Amino acid sequence: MADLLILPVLVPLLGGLLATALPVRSALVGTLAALATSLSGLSITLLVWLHGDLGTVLGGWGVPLGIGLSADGLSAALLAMASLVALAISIYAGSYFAGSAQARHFWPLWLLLWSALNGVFLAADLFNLYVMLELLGLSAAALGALTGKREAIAANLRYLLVGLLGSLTYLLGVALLYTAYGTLDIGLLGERLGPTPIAATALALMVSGLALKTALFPLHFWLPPAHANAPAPVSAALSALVVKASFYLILRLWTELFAPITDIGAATLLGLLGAGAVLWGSWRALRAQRLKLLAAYSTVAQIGYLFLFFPLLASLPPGTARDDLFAACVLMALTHGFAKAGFFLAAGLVQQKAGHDRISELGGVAQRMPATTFSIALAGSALVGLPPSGSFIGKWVLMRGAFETGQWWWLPVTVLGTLLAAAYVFRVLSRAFGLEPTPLQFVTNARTEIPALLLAFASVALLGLAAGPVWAVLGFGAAPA
Amino acid sequence: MKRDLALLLGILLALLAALLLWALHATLALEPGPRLAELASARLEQTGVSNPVTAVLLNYRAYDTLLELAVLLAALLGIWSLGPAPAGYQRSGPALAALVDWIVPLAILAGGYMLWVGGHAPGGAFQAGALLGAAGVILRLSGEPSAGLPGEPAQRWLVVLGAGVFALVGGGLLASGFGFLTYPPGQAKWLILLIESAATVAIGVTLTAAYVGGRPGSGTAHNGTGQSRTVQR
Amino acid sequence: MPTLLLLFDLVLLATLIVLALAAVLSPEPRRAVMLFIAFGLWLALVWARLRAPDIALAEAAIGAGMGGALMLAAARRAAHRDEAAGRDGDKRA
Amino acid sequence: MSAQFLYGGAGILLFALGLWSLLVHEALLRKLIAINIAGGGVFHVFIAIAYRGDTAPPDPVPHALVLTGIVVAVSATALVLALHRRLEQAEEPAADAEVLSESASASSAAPPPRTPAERTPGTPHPETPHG
Amino acid sequence: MSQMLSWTALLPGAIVLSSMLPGAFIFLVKEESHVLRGVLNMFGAIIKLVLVGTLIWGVFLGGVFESRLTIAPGLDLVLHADALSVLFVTLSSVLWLVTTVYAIGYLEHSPNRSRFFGFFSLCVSATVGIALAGNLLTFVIFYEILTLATYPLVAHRGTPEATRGAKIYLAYTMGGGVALLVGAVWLRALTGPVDFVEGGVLSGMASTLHPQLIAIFLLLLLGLGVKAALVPLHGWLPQSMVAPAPVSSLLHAVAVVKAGAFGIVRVVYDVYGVDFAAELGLLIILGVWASLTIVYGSVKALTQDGLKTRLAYSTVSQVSYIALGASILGPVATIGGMVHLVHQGIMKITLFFCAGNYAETLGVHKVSQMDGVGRRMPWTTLAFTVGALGMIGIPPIAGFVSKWYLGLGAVEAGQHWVLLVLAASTLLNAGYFLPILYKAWFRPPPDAWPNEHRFESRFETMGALLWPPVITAAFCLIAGLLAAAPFSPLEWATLIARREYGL
Repeated sequence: MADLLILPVLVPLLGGLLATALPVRSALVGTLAALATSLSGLSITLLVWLHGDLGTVLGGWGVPLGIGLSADGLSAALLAMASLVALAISIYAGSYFAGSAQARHFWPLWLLLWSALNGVFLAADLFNLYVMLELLGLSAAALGALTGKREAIAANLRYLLVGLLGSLTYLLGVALLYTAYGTLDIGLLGERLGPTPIAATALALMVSGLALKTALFPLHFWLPPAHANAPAPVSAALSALVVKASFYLILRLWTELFAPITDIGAATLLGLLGAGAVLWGSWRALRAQRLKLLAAYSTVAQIGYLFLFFPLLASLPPGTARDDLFAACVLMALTHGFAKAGFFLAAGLVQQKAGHDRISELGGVAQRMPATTFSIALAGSALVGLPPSGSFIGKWVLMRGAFETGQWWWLPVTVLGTLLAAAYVFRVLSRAFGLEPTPLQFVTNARTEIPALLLAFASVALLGLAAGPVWAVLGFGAAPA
Repeated sequence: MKRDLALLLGILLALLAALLLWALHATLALEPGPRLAELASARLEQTGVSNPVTAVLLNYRAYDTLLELAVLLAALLGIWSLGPAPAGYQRSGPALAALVDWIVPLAILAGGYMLWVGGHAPGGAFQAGALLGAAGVILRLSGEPSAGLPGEPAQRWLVVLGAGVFALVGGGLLASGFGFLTYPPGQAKWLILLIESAATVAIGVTLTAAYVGGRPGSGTAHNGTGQSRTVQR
Repeated sequence: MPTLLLLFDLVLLATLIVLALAAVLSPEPRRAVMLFIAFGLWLALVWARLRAPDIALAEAAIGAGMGGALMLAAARRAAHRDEAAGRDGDKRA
Repeated sequence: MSAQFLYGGAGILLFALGLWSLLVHEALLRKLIAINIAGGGVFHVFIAIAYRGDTAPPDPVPHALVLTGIVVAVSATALVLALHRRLEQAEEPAADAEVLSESASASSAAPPPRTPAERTPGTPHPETPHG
Repeated sequence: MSQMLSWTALLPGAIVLSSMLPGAFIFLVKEESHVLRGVLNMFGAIIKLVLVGTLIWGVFLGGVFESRLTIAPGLDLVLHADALSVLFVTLSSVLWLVTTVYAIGYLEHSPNRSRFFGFFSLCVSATVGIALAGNLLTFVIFYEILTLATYPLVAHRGTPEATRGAKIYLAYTMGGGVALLVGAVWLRALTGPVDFVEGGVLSGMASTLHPQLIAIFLLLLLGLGVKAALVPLHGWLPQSMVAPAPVSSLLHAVAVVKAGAFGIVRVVYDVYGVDFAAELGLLIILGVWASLTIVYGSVKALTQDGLKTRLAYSTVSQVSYIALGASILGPVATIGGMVHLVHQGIMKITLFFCAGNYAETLGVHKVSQMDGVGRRMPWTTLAFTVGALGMIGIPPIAGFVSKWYLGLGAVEAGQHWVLLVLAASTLLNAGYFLPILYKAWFRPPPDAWPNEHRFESRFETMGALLWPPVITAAFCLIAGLLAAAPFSPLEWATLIARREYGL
């Protein structure tokens, strides 16, 4: 049964190859492959939920030689989010690119990106992760430059260079680990790794490389132009999924592989960078003139929130309190995934209809598309962290953790971040209450508005009121904290 | 200002390098042992090839190689999505044309040999593919705008061939119960050869198409700005 | 480590570092790419010395070869534009 | 095994040199060369630690990794160069129109519009790429 | 929800959903299908009333009604119906039915009605959720949803003033919401899950934690004070009078403002416990702050020419009676505070309905334009008079009952200064209501009204606009006259007080 682990990577890869070979029918092939991929991803999540962690080694050569695949609670949760979000993006893209020449270029690259994404979540081998990250970075940059506009190409050129630098730094860390411990498998390394100077150096290199790729605060400069100038479905995928892959790796390496050497000092450094990201990202989002630039800076801020969990996790002994914090961190990552994808898809519709996305002149268009504006409202409330969204539960547990561990200084950061986020979300929403004529009906174009609405709704109602499954999948059970 | 910023960076990176060197030295001093060398060569004969690197590439860590072909394809798709190919080069003079008529077939032949020898001696799919790519580059430089590449449909199928065969073989093995990319004992050699030859052709076409640098569009390509560029000197 | 072999290794590596420095420091695009190709080939030589023939071949063919060819085309375009800019009296490098 | 350290050390120096050049130089081509040199450095570290003296056969696993790395590096280089060429083309009309206005200098494509605030002060980070 | 889903576990959830689901469907209703929208609205309102009726009967008999949804381990969404929550649920359900009828009439030809009624229903669901919340987390969740649902209503008209008013409203309530959140999380970190229990949860806490508990109380009070319009935090209330009349009447007289007051009552009685709060000296802080607001609100109301703004400042002062009632230690004052929660609601909604009628029928927005309104619209002005006199506290209208019990409770608790506050505010109430009544009844009407609409109905204005204020005015009279009857607000408040104090 563990052999099925390869499917979420193999199916989109084959789909991508077929879409390349048959450009005329790339949309059809793409949509079918998207359906199959999300089904395979969700089935893996289901298997992990029912039977616990899955692991296999490809090629039948055993761990040190062969490449291992593993799916535990964390990867299963992110795999499920990625499957659902990517499926919604695919349906949206079907109509967004309908009839445009870009469609034949979009689908193959999109399926390769999806295959790499699933590969990152399932990989258990450090070098395999390097190749996955490269495939992810390359296809994301190529997709970002699809519009062909000057700003998009310049932004994606810089994104590609930054991605290469990040991957090389990560690879040097892997080289040092292989030098010292002679294996690339995460499981084996975890057993052999001890608090030696080489391990600390490798940790520093790998985490800084990945931090560059996940746009953690001082290294975030490349993200806003790249995500704001990409086509709507691509920027949704970039912000909701691609950035999450690097964060997922940092979380896994930090809490599992490098557990023996990650101490409170290093974790607090990450926390401080996260706090900087929250404040700087929210401030820039408030001042952004374009809707998609606002969403991109909001991503920088939301990634900051995720890093606030590191110092709290480092200061708590393993137990239900620490499990709750870990699950809350995963919940916030999932909610941001759904909400940001919904927000970008809706923003793309507004841009497509208005011809621009300058916030100050969006009033009329927003009012004529009630479903889209409603998605922006729902997704916005999830980004701010207002109840009943999943990020509200995440922030509740984050603040509780801050109180319980006595690290109260994370509270003003969270509070200020929430207020700034409320300011920039409602700056957009207040445009939707102008003196425009009443819209005739709620949904104007079902095939694009429904995915955005469902994504936003999932981040608010689904994760807000039923976050139990996240704890269950992570195997923390229902022990009342 | 530029000058001392560069200097500051230099000092910082020198410190980083020193730190890394010290860490490397500390590790190597502990004699960390043969790592995977012994294990790889010990089970070499079960892999169906005698060249250890090819064994690792196509048997132990075949998954990496499959993804690497996908990376190559992603790069080419990115190049194709950016626009039509720039104008070709000036028709070469008689001397170069004659040289090209000799070198290109030779390169293709050498590529084939490189592919075959890869099983038991240094060589393999990537080096062979690179030689085919070199042949394409030479054709392109000698004034052949299509660099020896077929029309768009054929190019698309060829480019997809490498990763396609690899994934289909893997999927087939998975479906027939062996597990993804777990070669049955007897057929490892032939399956690897099949995958390698498909990969060689795919890599050759991909590298050449990358060098051409644009969508295999209709007729002589002119650059994005619409007017046909004068042929580059 | 016999001193002769050590000396050989040192010369090999020194040339490698010098080639890299030259490639990095030369402002003129075409010259930089040429030096980079030389660096790639020399790196292949070093790896042959380290008994990694397959990889030396691959580096020479793909790294220095294909990579170098791609960069050469870009360098030539950059050089053309520099000359065009040079003609118009704008001396920016 | 001083040979492993000697060559590994050279690899690390190359990586540092590449990183320095990437952060300092503006021109895209020089950045690309810098990244390839840094990549070469990392691969060189792998090959150095795979070397086990003249007698024992070297460790094939890092060799395979480096081969994969080289192919990945060249495909990334190809994509970067294609993006750069497309960026130059996008600037081309500006250059043609230059006869009218002296503002756009043809020699170096104007860096994409970047508000000064976007440059995070103090921290070194790769410059904007232009020809 | 593993145990058998008995109907007692479903009822609270059903009450919240009975307005949320129709609301969700109303969003999707096309703009021009009025009938469908009207049916959905009325269907939701009536279903809710029926459910609330059964709830009243059940709670009266001592039944336990609790819906518990486990969001995540340790985080439960709990809807628990106790005596206090039933009081507020009944108030909001009854008044929601009346206001829906009024709103359908009021918004006859205005745009964006699907959007309006959708958010209107969400609002009431949030209010009912606040009323039924069983623990602090659920309370905070519904408290924030109320903010989100009311913002579009305040900004409904789309005029620049509406947007500005909504922005101010949002700034206040978002700040308050965050303060409440931090306080709730801090309390949760100290004491574990905070369920509302009659008589309070925190009485047993170690004395070392007392400074933290006081800080938490101030934070919670800050958060709740925004919606309860305590003095420095009341700025949003007059600004959001730009909203349409149904919004001002239901939300800013009943739902939003009462949510804040209700929250204060919950925190004092069911989290800290009255005795423990008195021990910590929190009641003094609350009492002084409430008194300040009462006086300040009345004084500001004197000088307001806009009718709705004057009523807004009157609300600011009246709501603090409830806080005042909670801050006096003793069952009688508690009864006074609780019963005022209902009485103020029905009186203030009558006044806002009448204000809406004047604006809609005669175009009268200012007090100075109200000369001779009584002659032109006798029934509406009669209802206005009943509401105004009730506010002043003239028997036999409901307002008198609550002021009487408040005064009695203050005397019993020995806090005589409260009598002074009550007397002063009564005088001030008279000061800003009697001139209106005098102008309305005894001054000759102007020759032409600013913006008169002739409705084809037999009465002075459209039926849907006239009957709601008359009905609520009748409620005021009944609540006053038949205060001692079973199931009257006073009796129910006595039941609450008895259960809170464990008599």
